[in-house]
Amino acid sequence: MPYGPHTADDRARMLARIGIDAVDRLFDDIPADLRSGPLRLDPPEPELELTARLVALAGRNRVDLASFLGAGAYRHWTPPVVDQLLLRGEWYTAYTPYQPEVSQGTLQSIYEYQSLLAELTGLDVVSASHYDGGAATAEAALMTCRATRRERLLVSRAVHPHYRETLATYARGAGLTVEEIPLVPDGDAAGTTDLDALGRLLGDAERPVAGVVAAQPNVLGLLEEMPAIGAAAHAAGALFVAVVEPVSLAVLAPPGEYGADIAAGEGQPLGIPLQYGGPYLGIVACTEPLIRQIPGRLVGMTTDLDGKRAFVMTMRAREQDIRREKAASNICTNQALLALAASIYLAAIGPHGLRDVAASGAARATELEAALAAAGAPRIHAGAYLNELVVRVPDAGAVHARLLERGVLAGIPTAHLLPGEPGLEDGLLVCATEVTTTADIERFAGALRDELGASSTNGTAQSPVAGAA
Amino acid sequence: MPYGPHTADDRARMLARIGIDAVDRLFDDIPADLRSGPLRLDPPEPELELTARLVALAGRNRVDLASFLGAGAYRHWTPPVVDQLLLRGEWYTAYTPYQPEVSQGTLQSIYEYQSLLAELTGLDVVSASHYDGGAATAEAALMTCRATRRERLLVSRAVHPHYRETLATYARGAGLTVEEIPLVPDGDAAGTTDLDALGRLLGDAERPVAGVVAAQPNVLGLLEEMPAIGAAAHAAGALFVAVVEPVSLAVLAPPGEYGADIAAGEGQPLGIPLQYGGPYLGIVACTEPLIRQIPGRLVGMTTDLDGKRAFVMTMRAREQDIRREKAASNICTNQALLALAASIYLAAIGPHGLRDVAASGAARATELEAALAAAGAPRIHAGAYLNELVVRVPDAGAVHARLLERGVLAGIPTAHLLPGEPGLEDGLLVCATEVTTTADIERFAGALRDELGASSTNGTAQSPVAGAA
Amino acid sequence: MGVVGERLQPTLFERSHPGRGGGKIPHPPADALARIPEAARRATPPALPELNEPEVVRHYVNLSQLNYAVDTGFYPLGSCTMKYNPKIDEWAARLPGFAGLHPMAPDAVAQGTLELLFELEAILAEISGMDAVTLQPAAGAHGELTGILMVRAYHRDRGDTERTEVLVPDSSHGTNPATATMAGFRTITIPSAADGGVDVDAFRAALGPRTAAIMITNPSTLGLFESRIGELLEATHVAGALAYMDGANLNAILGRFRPGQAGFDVMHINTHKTFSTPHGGGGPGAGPVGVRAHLVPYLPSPRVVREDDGTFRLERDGERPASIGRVRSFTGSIGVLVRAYAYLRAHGASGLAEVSDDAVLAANYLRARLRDAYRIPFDRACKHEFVASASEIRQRTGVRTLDIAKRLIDKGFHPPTIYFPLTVEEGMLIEPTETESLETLDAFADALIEIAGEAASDPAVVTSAPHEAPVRRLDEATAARQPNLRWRGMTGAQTPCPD
Amino acid sequence: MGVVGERLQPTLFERSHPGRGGGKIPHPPADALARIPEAARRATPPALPELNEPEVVRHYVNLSQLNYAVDTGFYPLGSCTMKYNPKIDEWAARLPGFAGLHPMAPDAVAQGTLELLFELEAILAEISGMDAVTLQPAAGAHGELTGILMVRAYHRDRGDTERTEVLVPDSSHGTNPATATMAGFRTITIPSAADGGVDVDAFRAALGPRTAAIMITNPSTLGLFESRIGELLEATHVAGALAYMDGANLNAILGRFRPGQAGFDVMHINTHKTFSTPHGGGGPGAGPVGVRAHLVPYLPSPRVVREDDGTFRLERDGERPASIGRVRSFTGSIGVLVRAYAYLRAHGASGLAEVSDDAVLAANYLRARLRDAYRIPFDRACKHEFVASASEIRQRTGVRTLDIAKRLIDKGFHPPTIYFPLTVEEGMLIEPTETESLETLDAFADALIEIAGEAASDPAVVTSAPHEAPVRRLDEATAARQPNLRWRGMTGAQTPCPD
Ligand SMILES: Cc1ncc(COP(=O)(O)O)c(C=O)c1O
Ligand SMILES: Cc1ncc(COP(=O)(O)O)c(C=O)c1O
Repeated sequence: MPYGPHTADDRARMLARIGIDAVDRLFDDIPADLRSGPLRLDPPEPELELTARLVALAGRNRVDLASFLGAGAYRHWTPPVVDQLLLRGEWYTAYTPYQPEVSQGTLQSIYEYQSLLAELTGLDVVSASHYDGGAATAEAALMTCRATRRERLLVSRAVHPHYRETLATYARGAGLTVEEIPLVPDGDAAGTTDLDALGRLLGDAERPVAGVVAAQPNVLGLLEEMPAIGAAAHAAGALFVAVVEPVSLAVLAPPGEYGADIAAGEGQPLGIPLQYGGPYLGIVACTEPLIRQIPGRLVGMTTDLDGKRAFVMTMRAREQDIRREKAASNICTNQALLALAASIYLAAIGPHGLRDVAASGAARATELEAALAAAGAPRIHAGAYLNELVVRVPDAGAVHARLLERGVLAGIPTAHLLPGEPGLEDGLLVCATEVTTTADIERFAGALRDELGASSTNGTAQSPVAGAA
Repeated sequence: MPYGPHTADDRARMLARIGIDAVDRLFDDIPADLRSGPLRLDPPEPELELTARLVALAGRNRVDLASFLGAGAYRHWTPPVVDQLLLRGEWYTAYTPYQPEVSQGTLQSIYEYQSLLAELTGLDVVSASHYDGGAATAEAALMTCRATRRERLLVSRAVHPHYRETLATYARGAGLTVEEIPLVPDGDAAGTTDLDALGRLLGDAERPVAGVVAAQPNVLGLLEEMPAIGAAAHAAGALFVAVVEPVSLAVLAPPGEYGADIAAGEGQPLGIPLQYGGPYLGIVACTEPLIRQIPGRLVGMTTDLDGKRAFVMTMRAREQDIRREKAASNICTNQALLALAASIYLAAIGPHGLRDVAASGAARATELEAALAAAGAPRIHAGAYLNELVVRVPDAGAVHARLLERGVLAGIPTAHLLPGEPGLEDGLLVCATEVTTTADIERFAGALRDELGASSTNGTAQSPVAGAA
Repeated sequence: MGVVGERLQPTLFERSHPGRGGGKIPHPPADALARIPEAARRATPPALPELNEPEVVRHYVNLSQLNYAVDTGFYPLGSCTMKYNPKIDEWAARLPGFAGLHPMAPDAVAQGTLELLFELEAILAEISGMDAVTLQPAAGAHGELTGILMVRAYHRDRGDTERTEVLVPDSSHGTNPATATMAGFRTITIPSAADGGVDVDAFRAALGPRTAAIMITNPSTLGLFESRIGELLEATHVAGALAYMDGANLNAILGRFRPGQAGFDVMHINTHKTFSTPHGGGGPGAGPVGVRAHLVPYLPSPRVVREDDGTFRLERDGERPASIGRVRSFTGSIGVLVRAYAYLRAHGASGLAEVSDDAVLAANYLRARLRDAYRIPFDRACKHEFVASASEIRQRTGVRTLDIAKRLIDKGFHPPTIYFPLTVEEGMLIEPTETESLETLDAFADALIEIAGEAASDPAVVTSAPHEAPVRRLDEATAARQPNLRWRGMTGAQTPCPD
Repeated sequence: MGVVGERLQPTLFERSHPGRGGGKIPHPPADALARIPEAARRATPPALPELNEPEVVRHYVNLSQLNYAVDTGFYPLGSCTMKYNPKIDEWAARLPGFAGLHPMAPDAVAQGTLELLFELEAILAEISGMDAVTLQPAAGAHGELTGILMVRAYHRDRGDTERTEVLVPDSSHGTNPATATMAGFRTITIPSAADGGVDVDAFRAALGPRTAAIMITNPSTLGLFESRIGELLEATHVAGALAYMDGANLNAILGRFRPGQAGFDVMHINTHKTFSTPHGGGGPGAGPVGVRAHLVPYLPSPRVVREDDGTFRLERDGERPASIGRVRSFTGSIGVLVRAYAYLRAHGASGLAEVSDDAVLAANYLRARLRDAYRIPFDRACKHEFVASASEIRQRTGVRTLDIAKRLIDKGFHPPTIYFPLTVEEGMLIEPTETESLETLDAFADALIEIAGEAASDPAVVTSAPHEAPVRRLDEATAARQPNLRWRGMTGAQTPCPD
């Protein structure tokens, strides 16, 4: 065994002390007919060879493209200090801080994480972390049901489809109903949550709604009328869950300000590598009155016997290890290390840096919009956006594939993202952040111009057009 | 300033306390006519942009070739644990352990390094580190002069040319004479230090020799008759300096065993990245009687006031900060972090692992020899070698350049390495280590076969030939 | 200040100083946000702390030194498998090809990761004896939920809608009953028998047409193999229920017992336990779930598919209509799975067998060494962990398990898991793992024995422990009564932006 | 064990256990060494310690926690410039393109590094006011040797062979006279004047036809700018000697004083001080040397050359025949230089000027704060550091500077450099650097003032310090008298090789 300490001699000494002659004896309690033969796996691979294998596999991924992918996971530049601190064994090889006397590092860091996210979201209670944005959204939705004792959820169709699907899976388990709020099909508000439809859905007094879930920015990059959605929810006695992207909260109104009772979201943009989807950081925050409904760990400040300030896990009666089947959630292992990453990122980049990150993304997106429009792919929607937008490209799927061959990852065809959504058949959802370069934008626009020129001459509009076709 | 803490307010408070109105006042002691204007340098570069610049520069180096380079710096696989431990700030942001009470980590690690290298070299006294192999060799040579009070040094021409040049530079400063011991030009011992010539050089009673310097393996990869060289040196009252490569000491006789008084060498192969030449690790080890001549730091084991075991810098009277112009050397800053890297590497790889590294290099080199011979480039020398060898390639310089275009770094033309050395006009010094793959060897041999086939048809020898042309 | 000085640290907020920091990101044009409507904008900038990088580093370096960790010492936390986390795994997960891959990247761009995941599924299927594996769940409990939701879908598809109960032994981990609730089931708790195993009679009595599944942790949270598992499985299947295995304790039985082969229908694996991906102070983990053939249709989507031409792709939307759907965004905790893959490859078949042999050997060795000083409620061959109890010590001296745990801290050890499972009085669940040396095991046993002695000779030194840690015992009551869950009082980063 | 337990660690050798480790490198064929003659082979395998990776990690993690470091706290070690080491620099040096480049690689393969070095030379030339810079030297002292050897070559080339002396102020760093000796010169020590500067009269008296060079540290090791430097330089040049500047204290004068422009002929720079490449527990560093035009021919070879087509190459052998030759193998401590380059780029012109302004401001602030409690021998505007003295405290209380230094440890600070320069009685050289916050500076001043109080009120607590460190004061006498410089008694790794 590559990392084990025991020599044959050690094993013999241990066996002698136990009073048996072979390790096999310790497995005699496995019924003979249920014992398995040796595993049919390769032999151990020395690290030298394993290194080569892993380098080869990693090399088969292409991370050298000009990428405009967003939609819930974002390329950002992370100061190297973040990962260097995370690599300290004292952080990543510790467990849940069950013994606070020898875990003040982890405990204080979680308390600080809670405080940082409370500040960003404008909500006072923040859980120590959840699996990811999708699971966090699902847990937030379940919270509204527990708090209102209602069983019906409304989710804007402009919430990330993975989140909606995750929520649906969780809700199905819990026996809850989920309905989608449609999007405004055209006009100035095209692509945002349809407030009229929301009103109608909330109006059904027979089937009272527990929670309304909407995202800001939404999955099409558009800014929603969050105060109006929240007001509608509250008027119907429902709670309002805002799905947020934390970097945007440097410049966008925080959920706590526009009346959200709960915020959920994906913390990946806060210094966490893309890694094809995880491990990420599920954010859940809520108002004080909901404190007993929030799932996951909470760390509080207290004192020790000598009166020294110290930190400890608290309000544990919500958790599975204490409450078992009555717990607020089954979550146990969470994403503590990622919450630490997010805290270090925020500490390292600072409030002004975070604002610059958010604003740079917006500035780059403006540049991208102009370049793509000039290349023949105008924006589809008229509404305000932060750093993601949808552009119209005839035969988007095919063009996307051809651009890939030219080294451009041209965002995501909206026909895949929101299948069947009117007006999005020919869209590409593209994203810019502070790491998007002018050279990348030019490469994209140039390649797109070539493709569009080559594939058709029946001119598409050369200037942005509001509303869907 | 990107990393500084001071705000305008802080600065104002400090100025007030000092009792002045502007920082400029603190520079009034610089004569006005000698003050400089602002630096003509670029403005500060935010880390995000700096990242892109550095990535671009690093990308202009080509580290993806099939490389057979050796000659004093060796590609090895280093377990990732080494660098992860080195990245701990407690190691790399500390200074020389002047305050032992808060430096036991560094001190113990140096003591352990000394012990590990003592074991590898078979010599009891090991300095805490020197700049690199060249400087270490020069310092070792100077030691022999101080110890014998003689002023003439003999250096085998098969010592790495950079080491010989460094030694020459140091010796010139100190007013010493350096002569080179020629190599055996042909026959079974071709390429090794000429023992007869050594005898003649040592025989000049008028000009007694302080030290004889030879390398094992030598720069052509060949194994020298170290016991005989040592015996000759000692017979003439000279000291014997063995230049060694530490990984080879897992399988080759240690200097202490064959009579070397001092060992010097380059510690890079012990887990230190190539980095285009540094920072590396100069190794100097010697016998106990030479202890007062050794330059550089020494750490000893002792106790504290309570009798607890502890470590401390010792025998400091040899050092510049105490002895000033009478010091054994001017060395102050050394290569402590690299010595730590070497120790962690040795601890991680273990004695068996180190042997496997050395033996794998030998096995790969055997494979390489056969493949190149079959491709038309037979070995030049007949003597034993460990993992580096010289093969004959007509028009070696040109072939080397063409192979580079095919992605093969075909070692080093010996005409560049040892200009004017008979028999080496058409040689390539090639090296294999445990990271050399069969695929790399095949690529090299295949490309070479093509080149040799293309460039000439007057067949070169197809089997190894001993001796020089 | 590390080696000397006050060890407790100010918070980030107390370290903050308006105007510090900056220099990392170029400032965007001043009008970058002009096109964002005022109403959507934030009125007051968030009051985040302002630190320069040196302060950030000292904060986190010094804070980290307040943690006990596997990398600093022995951490025999039962049920958590705190074993060594190989450093090559950390290196692997950080390879730019793995770390930089966007989760929405087209398959063609992600072939390396997809191949790794495909191979990993196969390896885990072999180890678990299952027919297929999903890598999506983010942790053990998440795997449980995934598994139990599949059970639910299975029964529903068969029209078997009356199955509303899940049987869970009383010694099980809290996640099991909590999962049952989340999946819409009622939990029926099964008592343990005197030998620590499931009380088979009680089990049979509870089993019936309403039973959707049983959830068995095997080896159990007492570290005992359910030796009547064959009977349990058979009865379960006869009753038309499915058998879920909580595989958190798989570390004990690699290559000895393959749950799928033995008759379990579904199980989860904790990569952060068995395959040594680091626990990260509470996470992340990954909880792959293996299933037998009849549950394959219900696996969450998307799975990784291998095409005939040897390329890999993710399933497309709706490709497997019976799927329970997504349990999370994107494809999984890939960075964790890369580590697990590296670990599995490094060990191979023989190495994994040794893992379990040595883990079990170490636990039994400690059990033998502690037998005289502590009560061992189930003093027979254990698996990778065992329960010791201070109930007799408490009776004699008043010293409780909690005190002993705190006293262990003074002696340089992380305490075992205490008061879990809840079924054992004054229990401590001790899991040494296979990566701890005999010297360490002995030193730990010596310390525990010494403490048993102290409990008799000088109980106060134990009940007032720890004495050597950065803080003494905490006031948890006030923490819960007047929760202070966030820092307040930062005045906001309203200073002008520094350059 | 980190946060609790015994802090001192066993040695690697005590942790060794025959048969442990392995699994990293595949075993080569058994006959791999068959072709090596027996006589050249090692008879007994080296008795290196055998550890498994977990033990290696705990060893070095726990040992590291015994160190005070910039990353853990304030480290005002005068003359050493212990400032913050930006983490992006560590990242940069590890980029595979930089870290993996072989030093014998042909120029075509090394364009990135060569370009970086070329640019770095230009930046350092601008900062130093010199005409050219070599990046080869591995440290400050190595730079000194390089510089003084160039001086020697210069005089020799001019037939000026009688110049055998180097003038060095008595307050200079020990490397200066030691360098002179290594370069074959005799050191003439020049006393300091009452104001801490060089005694100009003594200097003039010593200067003459035998003077090869003067070596001036400016600002001096007392932290004082040599304000009569113009006179000194002129006299030197009139005497036909060259002026060497020890640039170790360049941190104080960036953008304020360019030595080459002011008249120095040659100087070295400590990248590990001024440009913040980490000190690494004693190294590595780099000691680039700048020269004015008349010394360019003597620069060590090879230099980096830029071709007309914009590509870069190293000089070829013999291309610059007057060169003093190599001072080391290969091209330099490139990994260190990459860090320095990143640092310089991050700061730019304005950032570097701020570095010096803030470093000088901090030192003067501390000087002002300590003025009442300690004697400040040269109480005028200092540069980046200043000397305080406990001579009066010693007279009054018997407490020495050494005691005060040890007592600072208890208060969580690394002591300043003590008894250096040797010219000041009971001196401590305090260098706060520009990266320490006002809060830290104040806490440090408070601690020193408090200790001055303790020296009067409770001298024993000071003279017996440190009380809080992992060890108390050491028995250095025995260490030197009976040196134990290596572990003995490992029995050798003669166990069969583990798999
Ligand atoms: C037996 C058992 N089951 C389930 C779990 C839950 O796993 P996770 O913490 O990964 O959610 C644990 C975790 O400690 C466990 O020990
Ligand atoms: C003034 C002065 N000169 C020279 C040196 C020598 O530099 P290095 O330690 O890099 O050899 C130092 C180092 O402390 C120094 O302070």
